[in-house]
Amino acid sequence: MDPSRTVDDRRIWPDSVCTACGCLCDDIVVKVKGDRILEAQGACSIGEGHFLGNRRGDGPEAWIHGEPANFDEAVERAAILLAGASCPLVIGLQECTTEGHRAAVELAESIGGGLEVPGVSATILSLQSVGEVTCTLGEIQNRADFVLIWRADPVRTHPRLFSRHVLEPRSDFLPGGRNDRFLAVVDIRETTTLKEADLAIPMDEGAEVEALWLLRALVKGIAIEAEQIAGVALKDWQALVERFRAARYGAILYDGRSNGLSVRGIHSLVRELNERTRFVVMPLHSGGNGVGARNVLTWRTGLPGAVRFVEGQGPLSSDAGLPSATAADAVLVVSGNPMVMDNEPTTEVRRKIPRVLLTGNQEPHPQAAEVVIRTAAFGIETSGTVYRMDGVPLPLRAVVASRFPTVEAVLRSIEHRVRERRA
Amino acid sequence: MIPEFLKIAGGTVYDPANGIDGEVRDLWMSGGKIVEAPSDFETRPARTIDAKGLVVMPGGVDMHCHIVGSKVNAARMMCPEHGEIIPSTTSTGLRYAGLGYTTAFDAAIAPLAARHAHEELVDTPCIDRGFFALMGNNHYIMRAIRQNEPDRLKAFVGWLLGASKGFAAKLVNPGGVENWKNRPEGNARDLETRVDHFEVTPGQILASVAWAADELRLPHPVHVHTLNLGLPGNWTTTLQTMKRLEGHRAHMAHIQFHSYDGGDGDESTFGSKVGPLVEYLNDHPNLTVDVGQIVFGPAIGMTADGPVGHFLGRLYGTKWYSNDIEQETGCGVAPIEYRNTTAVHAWQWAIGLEWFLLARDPWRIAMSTDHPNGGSFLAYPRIIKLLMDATFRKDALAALPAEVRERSVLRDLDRQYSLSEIAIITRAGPARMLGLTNKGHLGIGADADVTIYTPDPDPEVMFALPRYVIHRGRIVVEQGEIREATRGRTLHVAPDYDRGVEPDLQKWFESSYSIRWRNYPVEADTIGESEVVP
Amino acid sequence: MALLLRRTDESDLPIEVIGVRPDRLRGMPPAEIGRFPIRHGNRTVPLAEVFQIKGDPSDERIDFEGNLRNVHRIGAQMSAGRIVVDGCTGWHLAAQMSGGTIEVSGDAGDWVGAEMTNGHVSICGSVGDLVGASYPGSRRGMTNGTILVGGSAGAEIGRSMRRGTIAIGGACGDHAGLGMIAGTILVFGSCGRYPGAEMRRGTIGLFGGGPVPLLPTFRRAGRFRPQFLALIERELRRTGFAGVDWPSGKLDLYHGDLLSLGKGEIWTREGGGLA
Amino acid sequence: MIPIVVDTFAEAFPMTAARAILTADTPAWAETAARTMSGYATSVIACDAEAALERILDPAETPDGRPGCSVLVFAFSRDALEKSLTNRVGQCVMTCPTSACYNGLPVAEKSIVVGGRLRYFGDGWQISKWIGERRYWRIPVMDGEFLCEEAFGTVKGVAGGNLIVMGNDPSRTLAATESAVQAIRARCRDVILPFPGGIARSGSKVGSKYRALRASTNTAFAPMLRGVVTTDLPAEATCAYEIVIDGLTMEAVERATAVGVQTAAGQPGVLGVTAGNYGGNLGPFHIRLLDVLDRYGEPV
Repeated sequence: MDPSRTVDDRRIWPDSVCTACGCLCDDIVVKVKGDRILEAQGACSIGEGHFLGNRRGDGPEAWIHGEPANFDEAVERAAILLAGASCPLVIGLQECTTEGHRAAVELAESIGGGLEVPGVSATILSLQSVGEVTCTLGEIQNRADFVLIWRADPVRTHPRLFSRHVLEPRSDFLPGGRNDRFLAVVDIRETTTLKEADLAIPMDEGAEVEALWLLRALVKGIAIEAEQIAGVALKDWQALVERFRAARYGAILYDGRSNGLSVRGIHSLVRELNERTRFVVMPLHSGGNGVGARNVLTWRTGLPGAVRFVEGQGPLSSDAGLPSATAADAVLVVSGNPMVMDNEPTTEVRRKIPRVLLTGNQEPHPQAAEVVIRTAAFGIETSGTVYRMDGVPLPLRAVVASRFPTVEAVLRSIEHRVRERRA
Repeated sequence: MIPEFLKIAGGTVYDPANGIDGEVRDLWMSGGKIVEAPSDFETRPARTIDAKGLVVMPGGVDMHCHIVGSKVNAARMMCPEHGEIIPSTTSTGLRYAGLGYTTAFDAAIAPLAARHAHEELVDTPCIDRGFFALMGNNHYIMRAIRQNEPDRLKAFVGWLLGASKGFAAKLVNPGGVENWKNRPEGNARDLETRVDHFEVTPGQILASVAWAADELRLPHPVHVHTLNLGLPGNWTTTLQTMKRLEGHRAHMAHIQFHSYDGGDGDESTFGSKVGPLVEYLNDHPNLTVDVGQIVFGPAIGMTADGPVGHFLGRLYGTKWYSNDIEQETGCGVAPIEYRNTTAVHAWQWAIGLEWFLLARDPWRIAMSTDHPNGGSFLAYPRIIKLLMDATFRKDALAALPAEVRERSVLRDLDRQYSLSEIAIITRAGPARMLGLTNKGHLGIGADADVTIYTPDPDPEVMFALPRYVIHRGRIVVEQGEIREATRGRTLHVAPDYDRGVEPDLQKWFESSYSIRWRNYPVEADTIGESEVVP
Repeated sequence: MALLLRRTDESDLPIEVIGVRPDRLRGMPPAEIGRFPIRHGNRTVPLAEVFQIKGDPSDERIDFEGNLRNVHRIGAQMSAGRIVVDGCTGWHLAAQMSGGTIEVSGDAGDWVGAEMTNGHVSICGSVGDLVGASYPGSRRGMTNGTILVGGSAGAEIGRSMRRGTIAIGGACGDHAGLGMIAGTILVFGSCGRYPGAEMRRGTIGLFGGGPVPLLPTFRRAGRFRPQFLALIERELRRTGFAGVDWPSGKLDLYHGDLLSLGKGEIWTREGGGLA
Repeated sequence: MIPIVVDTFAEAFPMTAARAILTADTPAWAETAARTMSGYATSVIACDAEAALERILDPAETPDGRPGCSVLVFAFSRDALEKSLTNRVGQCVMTCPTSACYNGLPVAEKSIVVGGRLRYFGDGWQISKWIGERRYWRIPVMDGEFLCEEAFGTVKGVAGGNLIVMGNDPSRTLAATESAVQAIRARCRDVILPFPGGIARSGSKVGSKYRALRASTNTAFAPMLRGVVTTDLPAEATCAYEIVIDGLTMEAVERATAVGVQTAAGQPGVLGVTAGNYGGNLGPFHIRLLDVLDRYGEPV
C-alpha cells in the first residue's frame, strides 16, 4: 500500500517510520523531491540526521580488493568465498527488514554457516533464566504512573521517548499526563535525563549489581545491615522502594546494551515487584532492526541470537556452541553490525579471515572488506517489516528509490550463485 | 492445457462429512482440489497412489493451537531447552504434515502484533493456517458496550478482523486481563465482576462479541477462553459462560482447563465436574468445544491470559514471561511439567478424557492439546490410542494416584472411538466448527488435503506415521519422509462492516495507541498466499 | 591397550568429536573407528581424516595428542572409561558426561563438565567460562561428579549446579556459583565479582586470601573451623588435587543469597571478609 | 597344677554389626562420646544393642584428622541396629561437645541410615554434602555443627562368643580374667567385649522358671548353688567370670577367644577355662576352645 500523495513536485509520505533509534517513531511526515529528502516533519534531531543526512548514490556499486567492480562480479566473488569456506559466518543483520533476515537464514543454511545477531546477549540470557515482565510502549504511555530510568539517558539517545510514550502523554488512566507520573532516575553520572527526575539517585560507578541486589532485598522485606550501598545512603534507596510500592503500574527502562548481572538483576526486581503491584521492564534498544533480526532468527531456527548450520543437521545453537568469531574462515557482514566499521579499512588481523561486507553506508571504505557490496540505505530506500524495541512490528516504506539493491536481493543473488556452484 | 490428475486408487475412505464410513473408493484430484473422476476413460492420472488396504481420510485440522506470533516466539527465546515443544516455524509445518495435518489455527494473536504472526505463518510450510484475533479485553469494545452501541461494536469487530487479517474473534478471560493489567491481583472471578474504568462485565463482553460474530456471519463463531482457567472450582464459571452464550453460536476452548471441582486452597477437593458441563453441551447444539487434553511430560503454558501466566510462574517457581499489549490483551508464558504422580495433573489428564468419552456428538468436540499448553500436538496419536483402546486407557489410569483412579468416572467408561469418530474429531468436526467448507472432507470441490494411513492394530502407530500426506494435491510426506515442503495459504476473513465507524475509531486509535492508525492494518503482500473465507 | 588419536594438522577450524568415547568405541573394529563420523567445520568427516589412529580402545581408554585447541566436545556424554589428553582442548570437554575419568595435561576451553551427571575430570592447566554450568535456559548445571582444575577458571563457574564438586587451584572469574542450587565450589586463587549471586544452597570456599567482593545480600555468621572441609580436603588429595594451600586456621562464614532461600554459604580465609 | 581348658565350645549367634568412628577436638571428648554411646549395651537380652569401644584411634586414622575412637554396635536385625544406632548417636554423640560421627565399614547395599535420620534435628537448616561416594549431614548445633555420615555399612557379625574363667580365689580369678580382657583388647581387631570392663559375672542360661523371662542365672556356674543343682564347676572352684566376645567376623571372635583362653589359663589361681553353650541347639556357630587354641593360640 502506498499512502503517499504528490503535492506540486513533491511527494509526501505520512506516518513514515524512523529507524534512527529504538523508538521507531512512525509519525514522521517525509517530503521528497526526486530522490532528495527535503524535510522529515516530526523527527527529532537524530531522526533528522537519519533522513536528511548526506545520501550520495554515486560511485561504484561494489569493490573487490579495493578495486571498483560491478554487482555481478562482486556477488560471484562473495559466493566463491562463502561456498568455499568450511566455517563461514554471517553476522550483523541489524539494518535490514524481515525479508533480509529470511534471506540471510537461507544463505547461512546453504553455505553451512553460522549466523549471529550481535549484542543483547545479556537480555536473552536473563530471559532464559528468569523470564521477563514487559509490555508494549502504549501501556507505559497509558498506565505508567511511575517510571524508573536505570542507567540510561533516553533524553539524548531516544529523544521523543518521554514526549510520545513515557512521561508526558495524557490518557484515560492518567489524565494529568506528566503531573500524574513520577520519574526516578538512577545513574552514575549527571545525565540530561537525570535532570528531569523527580527523584534522582547518582550512584557509584561499577556498583550497579550491588544496588540492584539491595533493592531486591528491600522489596522482599529483607533487612540489610549497611549504611550505604553503591555510594548511596540506605535511606535513599528505601525512599525509592517506597515509590515502587506506591506505584500502580511501574515501568523500569534500562539501556539495552547493558550486560552482566545487572540485566538479570533488573528483570528479577521487576518480577519480584509484581508480587505486590504491577511492574514492567523494557530494554531501550538502539536503532535499526536488531529486534526483528532476533525474532526472525528465532522463528526460523527455534534459537535466538546465534545458530549454526551443519550439513545433514538442523540448526544448532551456538549461544552455547563454539567460539564462532575466531573459528570462522570467511565472514559475511550484513550491514548494521556496530562491531564493524564499514568506513575504515580492515586491519591486518581481521584481514586474515576474508570478509564480504554488505553496506548501506553511503561512503564505505573500498577496503573495508575483500568484497564490499553497496545496498539500498536502510530505513529510507527499503520497504518491509521492522520491529520496535517492544516487539511491535511496523511497516517500513521506501520514501526514495535507490540505485543499489536491497540486502535481501544481494543475499538471494549470492545464495543463487552458491547453489549454482554446488550443482 | 490438459489438467494433471493425481489418483488415489482403492483406498478405504473415511469421509464422515459425506457419510462415507470405510468404503473402498477412488479419489481424483487436480488443481489442488478433489475432482470428479474424468468421464473420459482414456485420461490417465499423472500419478496413481495404490491405496489398496490403506485408510484414506481428509487432512487433519487443528483448530486450537499456539504456533506463531510474539508470545510463541518469546517462548522459543526463553526456553531453548524446550525446543522440542516449541519448534521453529519450519519444523512446526513439517511436523504437522508428518502427522497428517494440513490445516492449523493459532488461537490467540494480539491484533497489534498481527503483522508478526503473519510473517511467521508465511514461514510455516505444508499447512494452511490462520489465527484468531484477541478481543476480550479490547478497550474500544468495552467502550462500545458501556456506551450501549452494539452497531459500533459490530463494525469494530469487522474492522479489526479485516485490519489484522484474522479468522475469528477470540475472547480470553474477558475483562479479567484488563483488571490484571490495571492493578495487582486484579482479575475477573465471575461474569458480573466490574471491569475497572470501563464499567462493563465479562458477561456483557461475552454476549456482545458473540452477537457481533453472529451478525457479521463469520465462518467461525466467537471462540471463548473464559474466566478462571485452571482454578479449582471453576466449573461454575464455565457453566455460567455457556448459559450466557445461549442464543448465539460459540466455541468453548480447551474445555478441560475449565471443568474443575474444588474450593480455594484445598487441593484434596480438586476433581472433575465434567458431568454437568457435558450434559449442558449435549443439550445445546449452539456450542462446540475443543478439549485441551494434557499429556504427561514437559509443556509450555502460553496464553493471552496474563494473570494465568503469573499464576503458573509462581506455582512452579519457573521463569515467567509476561507482555501487556496496549488496548488489547495480556500475555503469559511459563514452562510446566505434567507429572502422573501429581494428583492435580492426573485429574487434568482424566478430565480431558472424560470430555472425549462423555460428549455425545463427536461433531461438536475437537481434538486439541491446546498445544503447547497441555503438551505438544505430537501427542495426538497417543491420545487417539487412549480413545480407541479402552484397555490401554485403563492401564494408564491404573498408574495414577489413588484419588484419581478411584474418583474419576473414567474407570467405568468403556467407550471406544471408531475410526470414523476419530476422523470427525480430528478433521471433519473442526473444519465444520471453523466454517471451512473446503476442508475436513473429500467431496468434489474440497481442497485436495488427504492423509493415507497404514492400518495397524496399534492406533498410535497408525496415526503417528502416515503413509502419504497430500496438501492441496501435492505429496508432502511419503512414509515419514518429506517430499515437498509446500507453501500453505493463510485463511482469513474480510467481513463487511459499516465504514462510518472509522473516523471515530481513528480518533480513538490515534489518542490511545503508540503507533499510527495507518500503520496498523496488515497489507495483503505481508501474508503470502492467502484465501478469504466467506 | 589404549586407542591413540593423534592430530597432525594445524588448521584452526573447529572439530567436534561427538561420540568419540571409550564406552562407544570399545569393541569397534579399527576400520570402523577410522570411519567414525566427526564434525570438521560444516562438514562431517571420518575420524581418520583428522587423526592418526593407533591401538584400540579395548581397555576403555582413549588418548588424544597433538593440536587439540580447536577440538571440541572431547568426552562429552561419556558414561565410562578413561580419556587422557596430552595438550590443550577446545570447548565442552566432558559436557554431560555421566561416568568415567578424563585427564587433561594442558588447558581446556569453556563449558568444561557442563551439565555433567557424574564422573571425574581433572585438568592441569586453566579453563574457560562456565565450568559445570547449565546450558542456556536449562534449570540445572552439573548434578554430580568432580571437576578439578589446577590453573584458573573463567566466569560463571558452577552456574545453577545441583551437586558435585568443582575445585579451582588458581583464580576464578565473576559470578562463581551463580544461581547455584547445591554442591561445592572451592577456589584457591582470587575470585571475581559477586560470587554466589542467587545461590540457594551449597558451599563456595574462597581460599585465595584477601578481600572477597560479596553482595549485600550475604550476611556474616562468624568464624569457625568446619569438619566437612577436612573431609573434602582428604578426598581431593586422594584424587590427585595437590599443590594448593589449604587453609588451616579458622574460616569466615557468610550466608546467602538472601534473595533466593539464603541457605548457601561462602567460606573465606580468616579476615577475608567483604571487599 | 595345670589349669584345664575344658573341651567344650562357645555357642555364638549371628548379629548385624556396624562400626562408628567418633572424633572430637580432644582424645578425651572422643572417648567420652564412645563410652556414652555404648552405655547400657551389654546384652540384647535386655538392651537394644550390644556395643562397646573397639579401639582408640590415632588422628591420622580418622576421616577428619582429629582424635577418635571406634565403636562396634551389634543388634539382631538391620532395622533394630538402625534404630539403636540412630538413637545412640543422636543422644550420646550429637550431644557430646565437638564430636563428629562417621561410618567405619564399607557401605554396600546392606547399609543403614543414621545421619539421614538425625538430620531432621536440623529443623530444615541441615546441609547435605556428598564427598567421594559418601553423603554426610551437617546439623547445626550450639558449638558449630555436628557432622554425621548419612549411611553406615553393616555386616553379619558373630555375637555371644565367650569364655569362662574358673578359679578358687575370687580376686586372683578376677585378675586373671582382666588380663585376658587386656590381651584381647590389645591384640584383637574387629571385636568388642560389651560387658562392664569386658567381664560378666552374671552369666546366664536360656529360659527361666518364670515365664516372662527369656534368660536367668547360669546355675551350673553359680558356686553357691553347688549341691542343689548340677554344677559345671571344678570341685575347688569358688568363682567364675565370663568374657563375652562380639566380632565382625567368625575369625575375629575365634582369635579373640584363643587369646583370651591362652592368657587366662596361664594366670595363677585359675583352675580351668571353659565356655558357655546351650547344648548346641541355639546358636549356629560353635567355637571349640581346643580347636581355636590349635589354630590361633601362640606356641607355648
